[in-house]
Amino acid sequence: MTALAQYAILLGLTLGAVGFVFSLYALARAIGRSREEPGKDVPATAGTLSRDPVWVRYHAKYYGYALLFLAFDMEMAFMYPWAVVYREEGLVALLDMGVFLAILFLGLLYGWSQGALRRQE
Amino acid sequence: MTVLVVLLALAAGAYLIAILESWAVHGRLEPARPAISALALLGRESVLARTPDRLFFEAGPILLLVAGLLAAAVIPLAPGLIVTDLATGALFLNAALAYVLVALIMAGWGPNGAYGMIGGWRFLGQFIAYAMLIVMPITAVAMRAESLSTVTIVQSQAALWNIAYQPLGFVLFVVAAMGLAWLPPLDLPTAPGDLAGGVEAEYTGVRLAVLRLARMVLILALAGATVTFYLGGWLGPWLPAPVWSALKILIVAGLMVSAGRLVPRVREARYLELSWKLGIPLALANIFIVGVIALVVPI
Amino acid sequence: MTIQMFFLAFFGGAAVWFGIVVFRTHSMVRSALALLFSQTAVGLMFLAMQAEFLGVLQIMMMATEMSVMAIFMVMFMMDPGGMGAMEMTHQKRLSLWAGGLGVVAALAAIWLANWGPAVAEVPSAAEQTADLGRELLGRSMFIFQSAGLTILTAMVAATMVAIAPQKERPE
Amino acid sequence: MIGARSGALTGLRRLVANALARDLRGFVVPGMDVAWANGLDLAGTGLHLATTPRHASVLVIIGPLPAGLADAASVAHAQMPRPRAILALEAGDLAPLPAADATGALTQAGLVAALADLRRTIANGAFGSGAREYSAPALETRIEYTCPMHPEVVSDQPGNCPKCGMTLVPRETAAPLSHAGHAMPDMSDGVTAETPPDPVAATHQHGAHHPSGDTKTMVEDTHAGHGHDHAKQTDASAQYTCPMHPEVTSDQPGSCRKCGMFLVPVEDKDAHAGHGHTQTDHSALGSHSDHSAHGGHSGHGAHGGAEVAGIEAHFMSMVDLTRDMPASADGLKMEWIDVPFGPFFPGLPGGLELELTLDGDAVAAAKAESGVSAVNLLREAATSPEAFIDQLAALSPLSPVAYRELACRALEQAAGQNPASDTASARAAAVERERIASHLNWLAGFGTQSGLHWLERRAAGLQLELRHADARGIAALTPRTTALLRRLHRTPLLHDKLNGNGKHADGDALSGPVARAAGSTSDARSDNPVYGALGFGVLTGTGGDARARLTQRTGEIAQSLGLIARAGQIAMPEVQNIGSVSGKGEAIVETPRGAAQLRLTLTGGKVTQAEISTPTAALVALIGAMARGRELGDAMTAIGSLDISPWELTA
Repeated sequence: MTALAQYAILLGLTLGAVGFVFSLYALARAIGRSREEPGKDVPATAGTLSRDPVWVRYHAKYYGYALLFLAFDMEMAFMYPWAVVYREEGLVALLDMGVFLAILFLGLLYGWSQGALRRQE
Repeated sequence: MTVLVVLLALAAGAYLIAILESWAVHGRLEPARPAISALALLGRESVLARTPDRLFFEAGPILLLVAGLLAAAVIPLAPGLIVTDLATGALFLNAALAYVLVALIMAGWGPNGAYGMIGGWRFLGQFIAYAMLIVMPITAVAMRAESLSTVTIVQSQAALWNIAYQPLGFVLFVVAAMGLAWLPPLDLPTAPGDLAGGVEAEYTGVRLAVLRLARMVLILALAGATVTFYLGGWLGPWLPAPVWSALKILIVAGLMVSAGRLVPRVREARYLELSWKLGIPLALANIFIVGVIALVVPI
Repeated sequence: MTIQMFFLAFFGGAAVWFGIVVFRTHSMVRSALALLFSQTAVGLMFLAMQAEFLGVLQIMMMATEMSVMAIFMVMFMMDPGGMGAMEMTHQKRLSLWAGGLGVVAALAAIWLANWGPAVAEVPSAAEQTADLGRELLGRSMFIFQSAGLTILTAMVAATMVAIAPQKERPE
Repeated sequence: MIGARSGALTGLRRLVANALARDLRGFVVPGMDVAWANGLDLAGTGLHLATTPRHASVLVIIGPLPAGLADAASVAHAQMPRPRAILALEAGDLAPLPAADATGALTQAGLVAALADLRRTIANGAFGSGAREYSAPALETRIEYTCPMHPEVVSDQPGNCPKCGMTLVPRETAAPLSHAGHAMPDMSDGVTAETPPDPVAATHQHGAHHPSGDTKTMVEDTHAGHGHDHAKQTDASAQYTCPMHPEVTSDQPGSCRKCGMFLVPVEDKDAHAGHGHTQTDHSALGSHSDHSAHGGHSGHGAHGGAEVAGIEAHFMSMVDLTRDMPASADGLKMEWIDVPFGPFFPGLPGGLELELTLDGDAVAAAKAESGVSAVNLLREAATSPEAFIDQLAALSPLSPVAYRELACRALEQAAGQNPASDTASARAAAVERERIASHLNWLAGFGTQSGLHWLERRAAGLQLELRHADARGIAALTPRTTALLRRLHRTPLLHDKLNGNGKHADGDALSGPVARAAGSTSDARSDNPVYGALGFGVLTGTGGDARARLTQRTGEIAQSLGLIARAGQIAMPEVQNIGSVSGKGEAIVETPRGAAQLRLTLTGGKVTQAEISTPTAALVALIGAMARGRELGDAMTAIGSLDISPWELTA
């Protein structure tokens, strides 16, 4: 099976899943429509009516990790092709990636020492 | 034809995992329970929040189901029994699983509810913890198999399963997989204790049914991935190939669903800290060890 | 071949349309995820052009990094939910000019550069990945390691900018 | 069925109705702890428990619905998707809620019978014509328009904000509180003229306010004095300045000469911080309009202001925008949102209305109220001793025996009787049995909160068997109890999760396991001769954090088991005939949550005056300091570890 045929199958799988979900929604709508009632559409907060919208500037405390993650994610892009040809290339590949990983591990250690790897209280 | 067989196997597996999970939660083995609750969910109203981001609210469950299905599409159940044997299968699995995060951010942000929003952004923090620990073990597996194709990876374990070859990678991958499917003790986005349902809170009726189905498919795909990478896929003596992979996948899924309930919910800051300060150095060490073994030992 | 062209055009159109949505929407999270899906459409274009490794890598990397961008946008941009429907664009003239010049430069590069003969037989996906690996370890080992150093400087710079040094932290 | 869905009960709908009948998801009001305390094993009956009204199909009401929770129950009922039903166990009249679909006695048998006929009702009535729209006073809404950047700009019709020109966003708020009894004592509904008189911007009035509950005691530790006491101190010499250009000041309102912005009054900074008011100025859209501080609120260059190099006039730089907002610990100025973790939150005691001001997922401020606090102790002027004892026991459904013992001792002291030593030790054993049951109830709640289902199931099951067992039964249950406690302490990562969580300074008003876990040796049982005979020694821990409290409570369970074994037999406390005697009585009993003290006067055999002090007020006062600055999960664990009984928080 050619690669394009496989992509077609995957695209078909995706569209099939979306179609399945919409048919499920249609079945549920056939069973009954939901009735508008006061207070029903307010997001549930354990018995208290909190009407105010909550789309505010969320204070995430993990931005120290997030910045280092972005750099490590880039590193992963190089790891896969290297991993595939690793056994064929032998020691050169090991040393090469050793240097690459060591450089990046330095970045991690630096972040660690500067306190990036903690919940920024 | 094989696509149909795999999809049926997927549906049956998702049902069995639903039984395992309700057994783990309620302590009673009720085979009919998932069917009844699915039918009941179909019968309940599907309420829409007041000022939602309607696109996100609808797209969340659907994207989660598509991510789970595409991840399961590259899992080989037998030598010929796979939806698509991509040459970069392992990478494609990883790409599909990345959209679980996008789906949960949408599901959390969509309904404009406090618990959901906090759950969504908390899962992003959890993603940053487990993301590296999924990618690096897969790299070590690909190093040994010299290919990213999942079928080749399974065939490369003919002599020795990867769980024996690289046990450290196995442990890291399983813990990261439990984090990815937010199974307890890493159920931070829907923490019943401090977010009362979190991301799932605003979904009712048929949308909740789709969300729960998507999660079952996701758990099945992750169990399949663990079996493919570390437990030798369909390889095994005596029994035919599909029986082996089905057995292994169900055992791994059962363990993933129930083993975590013995430990209290892990705090997000603690999980991030453990992953980055302990997990990533171990994963790099795992890559280095596998690198050395792969050069020295011919199998 | 024509199916490939169709899908290439379709995904290209999707990428451009999502790109436009990035600027037209008021909600920050929608804008971030529109950019994410625009990049995914570009990844799908790679797949349509039978560059499997690049396509799948693009789809994976962009999903995670745009989500991380989404949280930073929500943290630092005002009214991230877009409830107030404010006009967030600024320096319109400047950016329109920059966009126009960019398109012209891209088109010029496409048509004027000499890409060499179109390869008759596209290597299979597995070979592409292996060739990329050999390339990294062979001719462009230098680029590979300098990329490592660039990533290191990115890490150090990001940490220095974002994390308050120990003594200034209000305990 | 009132909560039915419209539509005829045809083939598919009949199948779905049967599935709905067999898949009941209960949302328990006021809380699981009350259900366990009343001896109900909900999970055992096949009823799944939902953590949010959205995932529930049955509203299970345990015991009489307190007035403070009526609004909250109507909100929870309104937020349940149809088909929904109400199961009431001796709940009396459910004023704002529709009539119950199934009722039963407050016993396990009553529950099972009620569930059986509820399943039949749903199977037949899930789809039908009986459906009627449900509304309640707490749900009515009024549309008002506000500017996301200036919540104090509120108007009744759409338009755009005078300050920054943004289109006003519609927002629903509670309808003006028509019903009587407004909770805020110093409700100054006087119109405060903070914002300059402007036709569009209606003046700042006390708009959205907590719609729920009006007989609540407001225990605020961080929002001292609420937002509107600013109004009282607008002194004559108020200075006006422009938010964007602080150097521009003038004595009377007007517009800034540099950017044309309206000038806002400036209170001097120290007066602002003086009255300990943590400035919760969450400016943008997330704030309740009732207490957003507005001093020196930074607006921005409004229409056609000075042209900053290259940036159009109305560009809002975030630096100016967040100039006066409270910065979090890491210096970032983010918006805070008030999120209620309301009366029916899984893992927290039922009826405790917790409201956290969240900065991301960290708690910036915490405020706790009780929706179920006893209104007044002595209903009619003179009550007979027996009626008084029952009244006091009903005060706290979580520990009725302890309060019954308290009333009996006070009455006996007033009447000058003292019981025989063996009945005294039997009554002490009854209090100890309830202490074990109460601590197991808390452990089950802790299991729900931290995701340990096995702990929740086994602790709740053990508690149900143990609550009414006699001395021999308890001796038989002792091995299972100690096995559960041992396994709890061997749970991996548990101590790592609890360590250093919820630390508090040792307050003097504190008593009970929370104080003893912090090292105090105060225990009302230590100077009681009956306990001395049973060989009682005060158990104290060290650390004063959530882990020390867990260890303290499990230690007290083991200790109480030993006391009961030595006491031999258990008898419920009651009082022989008092006769028409007069006198003053005072007693103190160590309830599972701390020392409760009762003073009463007896005139002619009737109780005419009684005054009680419970340990819960001191515990609730700890919440603010303990939760501030902590991550949401930690704050919940810390608040849960206090084991607060909102019932005992008397007005």
